Amino acid sequence: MRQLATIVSNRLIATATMEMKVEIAPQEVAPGTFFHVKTSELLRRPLSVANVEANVVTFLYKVIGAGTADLAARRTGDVLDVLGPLGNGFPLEQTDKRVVLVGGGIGVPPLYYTRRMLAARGIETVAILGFDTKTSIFYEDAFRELGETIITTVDGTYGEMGFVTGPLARVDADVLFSCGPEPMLKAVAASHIEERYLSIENRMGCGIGACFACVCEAPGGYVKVCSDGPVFRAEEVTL
Amino acid sequence: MRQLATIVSNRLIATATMEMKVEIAPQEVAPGTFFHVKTSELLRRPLSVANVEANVVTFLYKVIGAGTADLAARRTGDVLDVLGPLGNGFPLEQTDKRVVLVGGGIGVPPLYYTRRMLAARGIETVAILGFDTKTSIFYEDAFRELGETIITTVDGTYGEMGFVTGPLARVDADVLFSCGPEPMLKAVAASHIEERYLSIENRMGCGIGACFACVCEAPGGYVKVCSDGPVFRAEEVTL
Amino acid sequence: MRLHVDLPGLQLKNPIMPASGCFGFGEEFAKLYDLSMLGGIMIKAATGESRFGNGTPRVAETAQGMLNAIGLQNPGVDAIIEDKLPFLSTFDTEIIANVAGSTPEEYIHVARQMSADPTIKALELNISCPNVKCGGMQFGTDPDMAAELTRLVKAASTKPVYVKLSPNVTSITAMAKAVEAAGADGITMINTLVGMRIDVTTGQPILANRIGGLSGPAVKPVAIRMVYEVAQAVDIPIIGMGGVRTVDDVLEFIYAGASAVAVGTANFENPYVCQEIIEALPGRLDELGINHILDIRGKAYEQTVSRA
Amino acid sequence: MRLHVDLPGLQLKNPIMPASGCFGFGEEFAKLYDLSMLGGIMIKAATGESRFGNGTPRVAETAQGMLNAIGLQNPGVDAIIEDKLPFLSTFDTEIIANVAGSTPEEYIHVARQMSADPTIKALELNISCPNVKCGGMQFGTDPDMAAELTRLVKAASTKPVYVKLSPNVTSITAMAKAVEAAGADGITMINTLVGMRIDVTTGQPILANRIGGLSGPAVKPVAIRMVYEVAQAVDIPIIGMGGVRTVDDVLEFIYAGASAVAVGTANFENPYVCQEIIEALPGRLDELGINHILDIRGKAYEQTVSRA
Ligand SMILES: Cc1cc2nc3c(=O)[nH]c(=O)nc-3n(C[C@H](O)[C@H](O)[C@H](O)COP(=O)(O)OP(=O)(O)OC[C@H]3O[C@@H](n4cnc5c(N)ncnc54)[C@H](O)[C@@H]3O)c2cc1C
Ligand SMILES: Cc1cc2nc3c(=O)[nH]c(=O)nc-3n(C[C@H](O)[C@H](O)[C@H](O)COP(=O)(O)OP(=O)(O)OC[C@H]3O[C@@H](n4cnc5c(N)ncnc54)[C@H](O)[C@@H]3O)c2cc1C
Ligand SMILES: Cc1cc2nc3c(=O)[nH]c(=O)nc-3n(C[C@H](O)[C@H](O)[C@H](O)COP(=O)(O)O)c2cc1C
Ligand SMILES: Cc1cc2nc3c(=O)[nH]c(=O)nc-3n(C[C@H](O)[C@H](O)[C@H](O)COP(=O)(O)O)c2cc1C
Ligand code: FES
Ligand code: FES
Repeated sequence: MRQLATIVSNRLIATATMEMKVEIAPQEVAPGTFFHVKTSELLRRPLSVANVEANVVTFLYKVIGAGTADLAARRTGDVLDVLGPLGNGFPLEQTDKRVVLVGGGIGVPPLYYTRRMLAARGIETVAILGFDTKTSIFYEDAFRELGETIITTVDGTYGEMGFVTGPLARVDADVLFSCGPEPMLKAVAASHIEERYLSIENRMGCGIGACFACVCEAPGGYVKVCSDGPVFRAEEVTL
Repeated sequence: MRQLATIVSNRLIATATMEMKVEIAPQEVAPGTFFHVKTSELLRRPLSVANVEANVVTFLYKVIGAGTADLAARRTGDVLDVLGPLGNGFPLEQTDKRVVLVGGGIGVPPLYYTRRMLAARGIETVAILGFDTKTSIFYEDAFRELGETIITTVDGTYGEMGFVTGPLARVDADVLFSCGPEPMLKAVAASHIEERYLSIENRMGCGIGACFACVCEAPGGYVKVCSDGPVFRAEEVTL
Repeated sequence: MRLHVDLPGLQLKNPIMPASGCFGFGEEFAKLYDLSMLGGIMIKAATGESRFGNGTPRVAETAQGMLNAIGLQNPGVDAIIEDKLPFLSTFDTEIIANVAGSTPEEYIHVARQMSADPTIKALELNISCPNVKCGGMQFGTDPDMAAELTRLVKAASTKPVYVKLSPNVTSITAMAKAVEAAGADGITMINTLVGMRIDVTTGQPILANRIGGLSGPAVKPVAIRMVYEVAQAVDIPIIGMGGVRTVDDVLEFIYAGASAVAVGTANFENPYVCQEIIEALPGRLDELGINHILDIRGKAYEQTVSRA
Repeated sequence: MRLHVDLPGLQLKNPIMPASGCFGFGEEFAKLYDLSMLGGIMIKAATGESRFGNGTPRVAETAQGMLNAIGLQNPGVDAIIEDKLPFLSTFDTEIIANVAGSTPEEYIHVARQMSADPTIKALELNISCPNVKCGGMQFGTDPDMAAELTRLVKAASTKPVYVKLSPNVTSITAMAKAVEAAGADGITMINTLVGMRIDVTTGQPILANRIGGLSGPAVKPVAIRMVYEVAQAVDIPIIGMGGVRTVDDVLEFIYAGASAVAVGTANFENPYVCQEIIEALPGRLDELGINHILDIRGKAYEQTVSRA
């Protein structure tokens, strides 16, 4: 579960946004799961799986603080201590349903791998990706290759101006997969789509379910984001 | 005084012993002075100047703990935050005297640059260098190029078996320059050479004379190793 | 046998155990390595009823440390006994129950239930949790209250009782002596230091609970000093903790006077850390010329070395 | 003017000053930058007579912290007044004298001499130095003794007196209230946490003094929490310190309730750190939309934000 992954590449792809590819041991990695990554800092940093090709996992991450700044300084050939894949991802058994993917900012990464896996199963998807501004956008072409892709920017510098909820209201789909900041998740959780799956973020300690740092209120009591999630049905969590 | 020095090379030259060359801004660097080097750890690490060629300073350092391990992992092109040169070095105005240099282990580095500077002034020197064992020896050829060089090893695997004090007893000189572990310094401080200069090590805080961490007892009271030294006349300090 | 440590109620095959609250009830770590290799396991705090704990964020990182304010989330003593202890009983290691509460009655109830279960070999009396409004800390910072609670729990328990001390006190030795006099069989120390971090973009504390408990390498020097003081003040054994992450940290605690060591926060950084320390111990003892690990216990104060 | 802070006796052009013992008497740092840019300077502790201090090693590194046991080495109050203050008086910055001693009489003597010198704008009463056998810590951990000493020094001093609190206490607010009631004009906090490190190759403490004071980023969460508590308990201003190394650390202390901030250990890591923080402050205030730095003082407790 813990392994030393060799960095294949690590490059800037948008404002303060890096793409890192690391080579791991051969194993199954489900879309929507994450790795808990050791940096210069004490606690590990959770990063979603943005893609997997052969044994190479892609992370797309925003440089926020000391941990991600340390990652951004790593070079090809450096070795990264990663724990994972962890958690439970998006359900892929949507064979005869129409799926809409809704991502906001740094919540976009897990949706790329998810869309690829859905496409591999012949499932058609629409993606709605929200960013702050034009220079924050990443992976647009990669998403377009896999189907209809609607981009929104808060400041209107690219695509539709506004939030993802605008285009989402017009979309006709049975299932929604979403990842992004909490206000966005709250909005999409209230949308008209019948089956809604949300990937939740929370500050973590262990990342494996032992410390109760990452709990999220739930109708029946609580859930642990790291081991019960990070993906939940909207009804399973109280945002 | 503080500057970002670019690493030109950083390589293993003997057991757990590294040679690092860094490029600094053009400036005077006297033999026997040191730089206070920032590593991954909180406090800086004092490292003697082992050589200067043009704007390139050489450090020779033993990997002891976290700070030097971090240095050992740096690569060419990386940038190092160094403060210096600091302290007062060996007096070079020995024009008509015979100088013996006595170094032990990781006390050898400052003596190399010192010997080069003495040689540049036409002063003949004898060097006695003590190591634990054959694989710990470094810079032997470089020293030999500059004059008579006697090597001792504690286990007799190379050169004379025993301590530097053996050959030192046979040497005829007016001035002694020494750097090495405390027991060795105590021994050479008691030697027959008339004028004895010792380079002292002590745990440091600031490195510039402000915190009183590095004091050493002295006949008159105390001295600060970082700013009054690290080089002292044997009479100036109580070892 | 050079790692074997005998303590009241506990036959530790080695002196390494995960600290309470940092290892849950072992289930997650059991997927990573065989828990039977551990000297013991200090399980998560139990209260009388189930508790949800504090709001989130519950953790905040600091320089080589972390703050936590979990707030004693746990399913309650009965659910733990029913759902968690059977699994733990399948491992060949000593299980220590961490006993918490808001009132003396709740502590007594939990202690009675826990000590009655054959899987539990000893109790750890948590009088020092800084993250709950009632109970916890108050008992842990006043020697008289700590002594009284120790007496009550000792009377209710059929198993040895270790009292877990809070470092947030003026005199740690006064606390230790008080609980020793009240009948404690051992001391575990230290719990977390009370701390806070503020998010400068909001001006508000990061933790929902505002304050939290500081743990990790940052606190180790305080823990070592306190163990060193307490070991000289009491005759009961000490299980030391606070910032342990390497085999040398373990030795530091034992030199300071501890008989065994618990590992908390380091399990988050490296979930294999206890296993790795246990595997590294014999080799490190060889290097340092130490025969039995307890040969060095308290040597930091027993043997005085002359200094320049 | 957005950085200007007015405190009893001190007109600080900005709220940044080096902490006592980490900046000597300014001579070394004056070679690196113009000391007139500093809000103030807290000079090294003065005692009645010159002191040599403890044996070496006097410092030991810890995870993001350091232990020191300098032992109040200083040339004595008269020599400081004669040899050090004239140089410091050439800078346009506020000089604060750190007053130490082993007996109340010594404290009074030092306070009287120091406060009589026009270069000194305020006294910092060091009742909390953990590294000396007599005096220091005892005064700093007992509210009654702290209050009594404060009263005596206040009576002897013609300048405002700031009392420096020790974090090694059960109740920091009790200490703060006691010295406030005794007439303290302000509080400076925190001094160091008592800690120890043991060298596993010798089994002995690294510091010759065995124990030492922990400082640096490791202690910042404890310092922030204590400032946050004390600011709500007293009406006199607080100069906060403990682990400050960045401009955001400064803001954290002010959000917690401090009116100014001192920088200690970070001067060793980066001797230009005070200068750099002062230069970075206006830009950071702009980014965060803060007009005057004291607009955010205490906002961590004054303004309560709703949480999910
Ligand atoms: C399941 C999961 C998947 C994630 N996937 C991605 C991803 O693919 N790409 C990406 O850019 N980010 C992702 N994040 C957020 C990412 O973990 C944080 O941005 C990162 O931890 C920040 O670390 P830092 O040291 O740079 O920031 P700091 O703010 O200095 O971190 C301080 C502490 O806060 C925690 N923290 C800060 N922000 C967050 C956050 N949003 N969520 C959880 N913890 C946080 C850090 O882990 C650390 O413990 C994910 C978070 C979760 C929970
Ligand atoms: C003036 C001076 C010049 C030096 N020049 C050299 C040199 O050229 N080459 C070389 O290999 N070493 C030299 N040293 C020793 C070198 O500074 C230490 O080996 C180094 O600091 C160890 O750091 P660490 O993190 O690897 O070890 P750790 O043991 O982890 O360090 C912990 C702390 O102890 C201090 N420390 C440990 N050993 C020493 C020591 N011997 N002297 C001073 N502080 C110590 C460290 O600086 C640090 O603060 C010199 C020391 C001094 C005082
Ligand atoms: C997330 C977390 C939860 C904890 N929960 C408990 C607990 O339930 N009971 C208890 O006695 N101590 C608890 N502690 C304290 C630890 O057991 C330990 O005393 C402390 O963290 C110091 O050790 P460390 O630095 O190795 O983590 C907890 C610590 C952490 C970090
Ligand atoms: C080497 C050193 C010497 C100190 N000397 C004194 C002193 O003489 N008087 C005093 O009141 N505090 C002294 N202190 C404590 C600092 O002033 C400060 O309170 C403490 O270090 C916390 O701040 P920091 O984490 O920024 O260092 C000293 C600290 C260090 C590290
Ligand atoms: S992070 Fe520890 S339980 Fe989720
Ligand atoms: S290291 Fe600070 S005075 Fe020498």
